[in-house]
Amino acid sequence: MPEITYLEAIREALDEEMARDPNVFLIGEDIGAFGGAFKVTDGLMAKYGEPRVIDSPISEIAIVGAAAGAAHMGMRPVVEMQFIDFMANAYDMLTNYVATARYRAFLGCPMVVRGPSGGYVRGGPFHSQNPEAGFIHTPGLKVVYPATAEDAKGLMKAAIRDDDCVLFFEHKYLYRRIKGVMPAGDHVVPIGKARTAREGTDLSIITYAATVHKSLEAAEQLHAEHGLSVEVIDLRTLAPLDDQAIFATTRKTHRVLVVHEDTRTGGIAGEITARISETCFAHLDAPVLRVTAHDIPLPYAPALEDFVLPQVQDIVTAALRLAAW
Amino acid sequence: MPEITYLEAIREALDEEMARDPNVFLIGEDIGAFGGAFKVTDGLMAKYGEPRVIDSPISEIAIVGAAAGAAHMGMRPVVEMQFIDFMANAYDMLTNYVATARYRAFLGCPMVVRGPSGGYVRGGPFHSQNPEAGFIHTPGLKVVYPATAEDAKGLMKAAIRDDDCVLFFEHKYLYRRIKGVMPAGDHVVPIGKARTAREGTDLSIITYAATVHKSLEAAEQLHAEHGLSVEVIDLRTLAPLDDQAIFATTRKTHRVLVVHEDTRTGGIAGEITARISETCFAHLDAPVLRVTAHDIPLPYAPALEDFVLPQVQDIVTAALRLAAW
Amino acid sequence: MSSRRRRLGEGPGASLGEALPLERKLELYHWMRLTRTLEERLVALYRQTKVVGGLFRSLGQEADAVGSCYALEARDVMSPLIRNMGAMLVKGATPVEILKQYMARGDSPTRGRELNIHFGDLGEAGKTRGFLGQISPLGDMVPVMAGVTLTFKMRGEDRVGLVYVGDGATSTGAFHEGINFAAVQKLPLVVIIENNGYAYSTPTHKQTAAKQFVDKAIGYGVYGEQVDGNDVLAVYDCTKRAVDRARAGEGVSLLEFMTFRRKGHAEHDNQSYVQPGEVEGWAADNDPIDRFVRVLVDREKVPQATLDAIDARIAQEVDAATDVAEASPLPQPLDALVGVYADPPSERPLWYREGADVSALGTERAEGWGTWDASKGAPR
Amino acid sequence: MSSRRRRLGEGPGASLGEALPLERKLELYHWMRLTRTLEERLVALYRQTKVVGGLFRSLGQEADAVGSCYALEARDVMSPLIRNMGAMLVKGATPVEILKQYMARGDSPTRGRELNIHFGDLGEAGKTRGFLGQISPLGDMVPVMAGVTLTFKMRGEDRVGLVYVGDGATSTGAFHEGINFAAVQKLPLVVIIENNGYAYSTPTHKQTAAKQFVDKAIGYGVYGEQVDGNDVLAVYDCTKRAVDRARAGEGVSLLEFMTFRRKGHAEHDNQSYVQPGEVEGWAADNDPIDRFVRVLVDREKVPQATLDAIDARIAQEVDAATDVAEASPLPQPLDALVGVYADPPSERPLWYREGADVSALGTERAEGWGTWDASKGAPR
Ligand SMILES: Cc1ncc(C[n+]2csc(CCOP(=O)(O)OP(=O)(O)O)c2C)c(N)n1
Ligand SMILES: Cc1ncc(C[n+]2csc(CCOP(=O)(O)OP(=O)(O)O)c2C)c(N)n1
Ligand SMILES: [Mg+2]
Ligand SMILES: [Mg+2]
Repeated sequence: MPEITYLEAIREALDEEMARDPNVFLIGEDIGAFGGAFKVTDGLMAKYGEPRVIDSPISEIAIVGAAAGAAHMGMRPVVEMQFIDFMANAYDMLTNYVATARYRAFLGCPMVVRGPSGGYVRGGPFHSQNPEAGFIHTPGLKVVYPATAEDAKGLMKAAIRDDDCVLFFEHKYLYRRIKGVMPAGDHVVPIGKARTAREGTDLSIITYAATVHKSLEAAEQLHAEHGLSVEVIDLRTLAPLDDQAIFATTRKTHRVLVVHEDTRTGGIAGEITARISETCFAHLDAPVLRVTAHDIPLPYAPALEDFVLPQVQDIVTAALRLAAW
Repeated sequence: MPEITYLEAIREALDEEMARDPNVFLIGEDIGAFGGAFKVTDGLMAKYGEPRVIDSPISEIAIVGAAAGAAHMGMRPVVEMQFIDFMANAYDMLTNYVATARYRAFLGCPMVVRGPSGGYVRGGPFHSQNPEAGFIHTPGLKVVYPATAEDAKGLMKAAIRDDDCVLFFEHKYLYRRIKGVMPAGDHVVPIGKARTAREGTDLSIITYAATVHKSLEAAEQLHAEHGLSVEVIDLRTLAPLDDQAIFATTRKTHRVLVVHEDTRTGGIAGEITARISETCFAHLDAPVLRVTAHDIPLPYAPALEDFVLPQVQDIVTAALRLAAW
Repeated sequence: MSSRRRRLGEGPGASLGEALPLERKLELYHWMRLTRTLEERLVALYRQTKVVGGLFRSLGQEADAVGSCYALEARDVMSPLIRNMGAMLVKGATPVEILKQYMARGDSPTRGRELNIHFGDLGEAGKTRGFLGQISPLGDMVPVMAGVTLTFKMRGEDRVGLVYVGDGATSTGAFHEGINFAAVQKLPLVVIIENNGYAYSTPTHKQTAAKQFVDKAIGYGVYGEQVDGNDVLAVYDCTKRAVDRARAGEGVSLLEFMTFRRKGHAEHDNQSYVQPGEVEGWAADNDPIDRFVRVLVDREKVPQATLDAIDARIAQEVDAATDVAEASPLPQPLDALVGVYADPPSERPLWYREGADVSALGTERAEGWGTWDASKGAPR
Repeated sequence: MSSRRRRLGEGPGASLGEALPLERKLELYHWMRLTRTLEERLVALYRQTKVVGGLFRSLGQEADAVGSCYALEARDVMSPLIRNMGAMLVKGATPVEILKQYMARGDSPTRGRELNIHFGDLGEAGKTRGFLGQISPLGDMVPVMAGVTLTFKMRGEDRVGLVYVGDGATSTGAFHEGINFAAVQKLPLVVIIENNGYAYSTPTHKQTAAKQFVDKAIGYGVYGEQVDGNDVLAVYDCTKRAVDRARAGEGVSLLEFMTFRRKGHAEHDNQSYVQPGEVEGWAADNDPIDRFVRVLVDREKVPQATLDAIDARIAQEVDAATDVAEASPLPQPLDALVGVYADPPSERPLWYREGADVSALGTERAEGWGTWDASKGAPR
């Protein structure tokens, strides 16, 4: 099996699921002949034809709403947001209509809303967002955010098969930078299960998406330069959170650093900290600390973006403080 | 000075600010001759005339966007959401346009977005929401949520005078149930400052809005029945959080319960817990615990709503556990 | 020409409504009367505080809801708004369901989760009645119905969708995005604008600067018609034409029904903003039931006794339904925890909920709970 | 009649564009040429990787941006889109500002915070140049400009607003809600739809089922015109009429400019989706500058040397601006922390940022930083 990129892994998942289930279809802006702004859906219209790959008007409310209606009828729509930032335009439809459909109306909404997310690419304030916190707060939605090519494929397949709406955040910095060899066969990664990206005993870093790679780099550096054994947990799924994995690593190392690229206040790190505090208080030898972006709309000049977003050195600094607690 | 209701206090603030500053104007659905769905703006069109009280089409994107444009030009718009739930429809405009305007374009957005919020009123899933967590996560927005009539007035006046956009959540359960005597003169309550609603030494409850009153009831019961001295902090402002008040009460009682009506996962309690953990870890004798709504779209049947939302007895139960830690 | 429109009264050729056989006209009468009688019962229950939450009337608009929905086949799907109880009844919603909903009962269609007539029964043709429960944010059902009808088109199913919006809801972004998407995709969807003069307190001239809502049709490149919404046969006629177009693959239609909201937005609203005499005028001259009774009695020579018999049957039906609804159980608190997701099927009660019977929950779910199963239809 | 529309070419009476004195026509030429030359320089800088982020061209659309904005007075306010650099230049944005923006310099108009031409200068007439920086989510500027012009109306200021949207952006809820609100309020706002055939890769027939975008005017109850967007004088004529209407209190106009996007959505896009020959056809027969040169030389008898001199002056200006921009400083990281709020004026660096010079921050803010001060205008 050859290595493929994170982006290709997503395309492979879409392709396999479209081949497997005729109810799966794609809808979004410029996803057809053009293959999408990042080419994730490249070739799929040619392969599956126009009715199964729909180029929509610039109407995020409509495409999310239409996907919901189709999902009620047993279809399995996969919606592309050209940039995940524009999910904000469909916030009402996602949080009020889609998220509540099963509960208030016993109507399933088996659909995926996916799109390029995250920064480190000089995209500026509207092409770099990490809006996951606004959605893990909404009961009825599931949220995944893979860090590896293998998970990108396996989680996409799981998301398409899930009976509820899954928001699938794809990190655009990883699209072509991260590669992996896909496991043979029908490779499905279960939603709701974290992954131990690196084993360790001195302290734990809980993270997801692009900062998994920054954390692994930091862990390596902490090991090489300071002899610290750092465990790195890649959450993969943000809703529902894998409490067992979070508590297990806490009980193992007694020191937890939560790292995310999202802004600090109201980011997911707060929720994770609260859960750890509630459940593992007696196991903590130090406070749960957070490395996050500054609370700022993301500026696009390289020097500014680099300053606002978490970097490897930040993680190292924070981990050293935590280790020394 | 006679007692007036929480709702009247808001109206009084609007009235005084409109009288004080000709740049203040109101915009929203049915707020003019009709006085708004809850009659908050009753009489203001008659007093200030049509140009200063604008009945808009059902267009949350437009009214928030128009308010932003007017605010850039030096006006001070106050937008009513007929129910705060419909703020979701303007999520893009609020988080992408309004919140970033000063930072990316050096354009002020001195505007207030206000509306009836919260549950306990059998409003069902779309007339009971507490969407504050989705916004404290957005740098550039301020968020207030008063619990008393005095604060409702004083914070509204501060919000209108603030040079940035303030989301002003009004608890509809408190509208006519809570009364207060307004301090004489130009009564302005500063944004960003919490209030000690009850002094205590054994444990702290940090809360805001309707659950302030539930917490005070619980505190009274805990005192009467269990001899516990409970401090109740009413945050009043949710962004920016009053770290000093949060840390001070933590250092005083060493036991903190955070109570909010909002759903649990991703609610503000997580953020507060993280801040306490980071800053006051050594002062904690017990984990920070949370009493919140269940993670469920709010059902409307009384028995269901009562089950999903936090009640006095829940707070008592949680406080007793915390006290016994 | 993809866009046409017609003014009040200028019907193109023979009316499909006039051409209905008498027994079908009597069905139209039945549904309108049932709508009104049931709403009157709801008012009584509301005054007895047996209704939980607000009560929304369609008094004077019965023809618009009933006549339009009557143009659908059983396999078609309709998405109502708050004033389309009549359409829901035509589509098979029962008075018992509606009464239980309004009283927030545990065995109501939404088990006490959603308000008043916010419920549906959607899925396969033949197995479900084909109506979709609305949510409160206005306009949202237009994109959702675009998705429902997109499915019909993709699967080659011979089914049509119909969605209602108020004059006020046309101002929402969701309405715009939804109808535009449906138009581009040439979906079998009929969009009906019920122009009842007001959105809550807001008159239509504060809602749009257009001279008429049907003028929006050309901007979306869809077929448009405007019709007297208080003439049930004209409403049927106009809608049937649009439904036939949709079924024939000719795409979206935008219909404007001219009517009037004779009660407040909800029961608590005293309509202080309405011009004096306006309500009374519509009540006296333009009540859709009165008008249709005149058609039936004067033109169709239906004996008054026939109508009286229908009325009596309806009164009895509503009485019986009220008894059933009043006797139905309240929701059980723990049911609140079931069915946010298909998996997990239920939430656990929060730890401080002393007395919550956790053992009753586990991961098993009661039959039909939580997840919609296309093969079974929605739980009744 | 509140709504009218006109087809390509059928101008109503004498053209306000044709009637412009020659020196003003030469100004139009100047702005179009400057737009093209500056964009060509940006392409060169992009290829040298000196541009940060994407590069968006308006090749072949210069007449539409320049001719329309030229119809505004200095006190009016314009809100551009990505292909309206020409309009920004007319409104007083300088090549230096634009170059610094594209190169994300520390003293660029947004100090490296926002992309390419996303910047503005808004405020009091006379003190600011009157253009408002866009944000990426399409359609959003329509409601915002409704608010700007609402202020003009409330204050009785004799100012007009102009906002551009692409054919694609008309599908957004924000466009719909914004223009509808402005129409109801009869605001002095001109809304221009630049129909350049594509939204990214999506052709207009997948964007709308309407035969033409100007057909939307009647649905909003506003004045509408369609015009040849590559004829700078016709564009001026049409816009001027709409601006005059707005100034006279006659409310909103919706204009459709027919043009063509000759380059990809951005420089990276190879336009694989465009029909073969389409781009070449527009370039050969319908280049707005070529067309206008013919008008100037053939009809107005302008010597070619006059135009050459303008071109030379522009080339020099762009060279000089490039030198200034290239020499300008990069942003300082700590500046990222300033001005999210008026109060507090700056954020503190996160604790793990070793080396961050906290002392440089405090609560003091540098002059003109963070807060917009109407009396000073935006920082340049
Ligand atoms: C997006 C949104 N904004 C505001 C409301 C509050 N609201 C509920 S009904 C209503 C008026 C609706 O008027 P219209 O669409 O004309 O329907 P009608 O009540 O006349 O049948 C309003 C403003 C809402 N439900 N959704
Ligand atoms: C709400 C929203 N959705 C998607 C996008 C991504 N996007 C940026 S430009 C563009 C195409 C715009 O087309 P059009 O409006 O015709 O303008 P043009 O580029 O042709 O000038 C798209 C889809 C966006 N910016 N905003
Ligand atoms: Mg109405
Ligand atoms: Mg375009």
